[in-house]
Amino acid sequence: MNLLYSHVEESLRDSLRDLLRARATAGAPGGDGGFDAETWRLLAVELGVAGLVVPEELGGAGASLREAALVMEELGRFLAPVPYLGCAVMAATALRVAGDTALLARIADGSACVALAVPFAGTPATIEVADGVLTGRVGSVADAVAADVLLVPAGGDLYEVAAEGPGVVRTAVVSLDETRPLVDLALSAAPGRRIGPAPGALAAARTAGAALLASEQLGVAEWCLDTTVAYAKTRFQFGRPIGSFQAIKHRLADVWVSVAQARAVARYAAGAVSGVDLAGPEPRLAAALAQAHCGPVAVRAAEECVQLHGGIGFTWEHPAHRYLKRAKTTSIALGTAAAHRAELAGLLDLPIAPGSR
Amino acid sequence: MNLLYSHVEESLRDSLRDLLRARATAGAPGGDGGFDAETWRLLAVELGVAGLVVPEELGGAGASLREAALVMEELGRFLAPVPYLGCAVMAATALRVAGDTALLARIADGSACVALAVPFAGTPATIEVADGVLTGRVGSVADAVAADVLLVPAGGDLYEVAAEGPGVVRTAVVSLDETRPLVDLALSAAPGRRIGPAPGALAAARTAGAALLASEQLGVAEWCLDTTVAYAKTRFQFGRPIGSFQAIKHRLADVWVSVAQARAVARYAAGAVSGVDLAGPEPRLAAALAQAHCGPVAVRAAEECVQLHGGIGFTWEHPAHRYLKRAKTTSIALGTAAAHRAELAGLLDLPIAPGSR
Amino acid sequence: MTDVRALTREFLASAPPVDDPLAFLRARFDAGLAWVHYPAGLGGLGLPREQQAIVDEELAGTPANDPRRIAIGLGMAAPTILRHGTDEQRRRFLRPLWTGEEVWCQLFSEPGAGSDLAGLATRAVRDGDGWRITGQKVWTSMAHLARWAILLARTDPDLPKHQGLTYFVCDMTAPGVEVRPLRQLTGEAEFNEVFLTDVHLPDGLRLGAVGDGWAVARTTLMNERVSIGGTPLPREGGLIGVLAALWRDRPDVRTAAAHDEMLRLWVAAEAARLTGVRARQQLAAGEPGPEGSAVKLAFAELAQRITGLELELRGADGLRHDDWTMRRGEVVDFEGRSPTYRWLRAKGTSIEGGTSEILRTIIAERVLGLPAEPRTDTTVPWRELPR
Amino acid sequence: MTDVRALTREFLASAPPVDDPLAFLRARFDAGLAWVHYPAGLGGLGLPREQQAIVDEELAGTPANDPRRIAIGLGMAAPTILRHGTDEQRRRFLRPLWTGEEVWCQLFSEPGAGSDLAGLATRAVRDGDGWRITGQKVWTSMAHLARWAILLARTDPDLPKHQGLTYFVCDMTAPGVEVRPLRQLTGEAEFNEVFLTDVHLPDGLRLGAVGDGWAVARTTLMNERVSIGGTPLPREGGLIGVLAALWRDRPDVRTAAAHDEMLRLWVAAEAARLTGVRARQQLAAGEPGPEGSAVKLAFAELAQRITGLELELRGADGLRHDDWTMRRGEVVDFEGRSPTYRWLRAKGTSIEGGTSEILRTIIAERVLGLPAEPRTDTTVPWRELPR
Repeated sequence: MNLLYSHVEESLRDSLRDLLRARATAGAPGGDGGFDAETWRLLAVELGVAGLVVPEELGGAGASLREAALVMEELGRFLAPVPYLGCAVMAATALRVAGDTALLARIADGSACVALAVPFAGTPATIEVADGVLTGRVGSVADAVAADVLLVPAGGDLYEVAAEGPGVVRTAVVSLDETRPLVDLALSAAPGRRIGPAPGALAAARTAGAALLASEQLGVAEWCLDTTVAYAKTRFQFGRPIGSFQAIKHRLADVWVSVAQARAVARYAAGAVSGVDLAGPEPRLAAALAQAHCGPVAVRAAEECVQLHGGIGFTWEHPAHRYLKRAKTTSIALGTAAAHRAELAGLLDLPIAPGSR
Repeated sequence: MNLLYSHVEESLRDSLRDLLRARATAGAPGGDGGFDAETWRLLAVELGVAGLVVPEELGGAGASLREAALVMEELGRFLAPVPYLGCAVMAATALRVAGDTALLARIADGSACVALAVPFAGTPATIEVADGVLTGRVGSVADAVAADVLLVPAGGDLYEVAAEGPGVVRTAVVSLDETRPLVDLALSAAPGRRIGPAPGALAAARTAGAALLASEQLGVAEWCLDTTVAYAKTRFQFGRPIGSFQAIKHRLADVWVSVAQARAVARYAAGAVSGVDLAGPEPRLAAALAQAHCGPVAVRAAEECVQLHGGIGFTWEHPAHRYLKRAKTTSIALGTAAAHRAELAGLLDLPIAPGSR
Repeated sequence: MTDVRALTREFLASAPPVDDPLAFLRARFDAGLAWVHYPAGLGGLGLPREQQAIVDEELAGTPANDPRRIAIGLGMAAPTILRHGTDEQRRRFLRPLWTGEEVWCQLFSEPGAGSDLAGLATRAVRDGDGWRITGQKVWTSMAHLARWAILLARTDPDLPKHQGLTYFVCDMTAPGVEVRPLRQLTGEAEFNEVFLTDVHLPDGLRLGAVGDGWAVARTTLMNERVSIGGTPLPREGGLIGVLAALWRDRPDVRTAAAHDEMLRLWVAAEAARLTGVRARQQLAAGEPGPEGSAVKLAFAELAQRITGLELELRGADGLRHDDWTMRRGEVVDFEGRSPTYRWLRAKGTSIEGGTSEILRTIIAERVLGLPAEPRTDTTVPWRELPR
Repeated sequence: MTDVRALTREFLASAPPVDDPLAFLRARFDAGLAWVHYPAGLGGLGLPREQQAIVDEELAGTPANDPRRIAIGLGMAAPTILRHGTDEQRRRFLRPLWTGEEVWCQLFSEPGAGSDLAGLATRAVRDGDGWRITGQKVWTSMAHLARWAILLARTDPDLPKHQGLTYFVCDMTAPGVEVRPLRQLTGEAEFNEVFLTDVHLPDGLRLGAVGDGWAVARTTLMNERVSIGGTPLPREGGLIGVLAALWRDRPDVRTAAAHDEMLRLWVAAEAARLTGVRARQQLAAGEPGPEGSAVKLAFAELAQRITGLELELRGADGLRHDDWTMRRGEVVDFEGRSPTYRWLRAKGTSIEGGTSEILRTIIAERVLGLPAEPRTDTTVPWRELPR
């Protein structure tokens, strides 16, 4: 599998950086509950990346999750407060597997922001469904604060529920990562339209999400490394740039090594989930590997960023803490590294079962 | 509990260092299968430390395992190839708990070197006993190469077997740590004298051994740290002592921190097993804590010693590798750190039982 | 030998009523029972430090000063004033410092002088019979409540950096002193920035000779380091206790993979705790060792790892914070607050009071005796240093 | 454009019989099919390096040189001779080097010059029309088999250390060359010490100008670094495969605590493997990156952790070695030998071919662009350096 960036991806990256740099969202939560509507509009409508994985016949770009991973990487680097993961990756994947076309077309033309109504971490909640109306609660849902449509799994099926419709209440949560706000969702007899069976769609969405979240973590880690290196070159203590001190050098070299590895792993995961079938062992293995590796890499890069900035890194004003919070929350969301290692154990036939000693 | 060294201990330390420095055993395996008979004689007979924990009425010093821990520390520092752990700590403890006096007196006067016939790592083997003769095999027995008497657990009891007696074959093993040679033991209808019940005696010996092995590991770690620091001050590269490079400094500082902790932990364990009852929760907890902490500290100190010596540390001539081998084997013998953590989990009511996630 | 217990009982018999705490504390100071190792007339009796325990035992339950309000005064300002102050300065400052009537803060760190404190840029220029101070200080706890500050400023930029410093007491009510809250990544403002703009200080507020600031500051910093290390904790005290309790109380958060990690942290925490116990025994035995630095280093690392694992165990709950409202930080309470708060606050433990990097260098050079790096910043005039 | 495939087939049609390997290899060299990117007449055809794959494909199954015997010659000596040698030197040395008729070794490191190679002390003094070499070299693989060595020696101790070096080809059969085995902690002697006592070398064995030794050595070292990194492995290739197989085959060694540690290593090994795959893709795409250093650093750490865990899993078996007899080390075989051998041998991976410390500094300075430390050793005469 090719783990490099293609020319198309490089040019997409340039466009994204131009846009995100101009929006200067890095490190600041969006105006409306942590969501930056204008950046999202520019990404979805102007740049068309919301529909990157939507087939061309539905108005999308007909690209694969591999290109979407590149978007995730840049969104991580700029910490853009937009629901790309929830809408353009996870919901779009779930819709594709569940056999929907209408909502996919609306994602592609930017007319609908769609969110999967599952907790950002942990197991899905139970929603009751009867006569086409849904009732229940889902806690800590990501990317739903600005959603127009919620995809709700209930009774084995996936339902479309209007986010602003009757019987739907979204309550903002005080999120550790303010740039990816969570909501608690309460449904009381909310009308839903059945889309298709849920289990395969949810599993595929989760695999796609885990695989591509690694690219976001890569972007976060790269920002942290680049920012720390730049600071270490210009911050003088004891008459020298602190980056000339050997202990600092060696720690940054170690971060660089782990980031170089994260890049290979994230690219591999993006490639492994870019085919049609996400239920096979290799996409699942690649996604688990990606989360087992890249989550901790981003956390460590962000921790070193805070530490090596010293006092200033501990302040609210410096953006380092926002990357720290993003890194930590993504290392828990969609499963901790330890949970993904346990998943790998199953896929690799390396069982835990203790022996006699 | 007092974690400092008493004046008596400090003076014992001075005597030990004088003796061991004069013997210059550090780093070289003994002449006879890794056993230095003369050093052992000097320790046992001249200095009388073999009988340190033997009651005064049996000719011993009537001291506690706390003082024996100090001996272990110095033997670790000098890597003296003598069977102190097996004879003066583990066998002596087993004999005390099993109610023996005769053999304890012989340990104290230096006339018998006694070894516990159990594997240095892993679970005891099964020895058949019938009509006072014993048959079976025990692999990887430590400190038995020079033993006069073997204490063999069989059928729930502990038996005295003459090491040079009929039906006893000791086969030397190629040991990773040549300064603590192992033997495979084969008994075929070897006559044995019953001493007392085995389980309590073995458990107490194991707790005492684990607790005091931590002091040996402390001595090993201290030698490695001291030797590396001294080398770093005198080895010049790039026109400077390598110890002036910050990355080296910080790593040695980290080793120093872990050694300072190991000292507190080893002293605590030595104190906790210095009472009469070794079966209570606190001695077991202290011993498990000691092995969970001090084993890895010694391994890391030895690894840093090899690494920071560069090429010379990788040679056979430099003693660093002997400390590395000792550190690694002791971190496996009497249970790995992971096994001791699992033991702690039981003692602390911190069960593994996975939850629902 | 003075019978401190008897003295204390005598004092209690004639002391002001305990319902007037300030009067009581003032009288206690005047009786020499504030800090018995201080000289007579300055709140003490010139006795060994250990005897304070007897006084405190006898006076248990009587009015006490607020430890938070007097922490910086007690731990840093007082020993410095005692050692380097004039008689007049001692008489003026020590009593209200100890009673808590006057809160103190410390104006040392600057945005450009963190680990390299001696590189600080705040200028003190002669101004008539006093000094004019201009500069910016940072990481100042209690500045918004303080009456006085200990202040380090540069009086001669043409000397090498350690030689051009002078130590002052700064009047926090003087014109030109501006205190602004400094918000941390927890959302709170525990600390302040302090802007000094042409602040006039009379020469009587200078502590020690002109140019002796670094030597005076070493007294302050040595006392800071001793005061860190905290109080002895029982087994499973502190953050590891929080984690262990979570594990015991919430079977649903347990996983096999986290089990060993949790136990590793338990072992590391207990090892660090015993190291602290041993360090205190050494101190008590009159053989102070360098293990205090080991305790601080280990605490910082443990605090970060333990709180990080806790968030992972809590899963979705670990993604939620309690409150981002900007507040004045109160006491740092690792155990009582939300899991996200303690995870965030723990990041400061390896930065404040000497970064872990500086501590490692100190251990390597002062404890292990490893040679210093070649330095380029100690012999040239401060003015010429790159920054 | 040259049709290499056709050329190779032509050569094969008229080549010496394969039952005379040396004749076959010599003919292959003379046909320019040894290394096609070398110049015509020197074993190549001046073609792009990629085309070698076509030759190798066509010649699969024909006599090949022993990769171990020619490793140092191929990876280090040949590119240096090609770039810095005279025509005569190229003609003399390259052909028998490539055919394996003459084994090469490298005389660079010294007991006092490991990481700091440029500080080496071996002296070369003018002696009639040649040079007299005296000094001690160390960590020399293949020295006991070698006909020639590449040698770095100091010709002018009064110049700063990088400037006083000259590069030679050393005749390993010359009087005064003594090779002694150097035993490692594995018990084997893979390497040698080489003592040079008044060894006379004609000036024709000098490579490059007098005083240009460091520049010439950089060619050698750059090629060494490229040649490290090894061949691509499949998933679970290498040491992690040994560990995974042990886990699968031996349920009795499994423990819950070791499970997560084993999986951590699996993840780290697969991440390192994919990094190597990506680095090779970059190289193939003509965009060589610095990831090779990352691969070596990661390999060393992984090799040590994986083999350490394996010993722990094996328990009592991990305490037993296979054989301490002093032997000449053959190939380093991490997977095929005993667990204790691989654990011990792995300790060398972070020392040989550039220590992990040196690699981190290189990454920090050359990849991340962090500023160098203040240096005191590059401008003064070598003679005056402390050592």
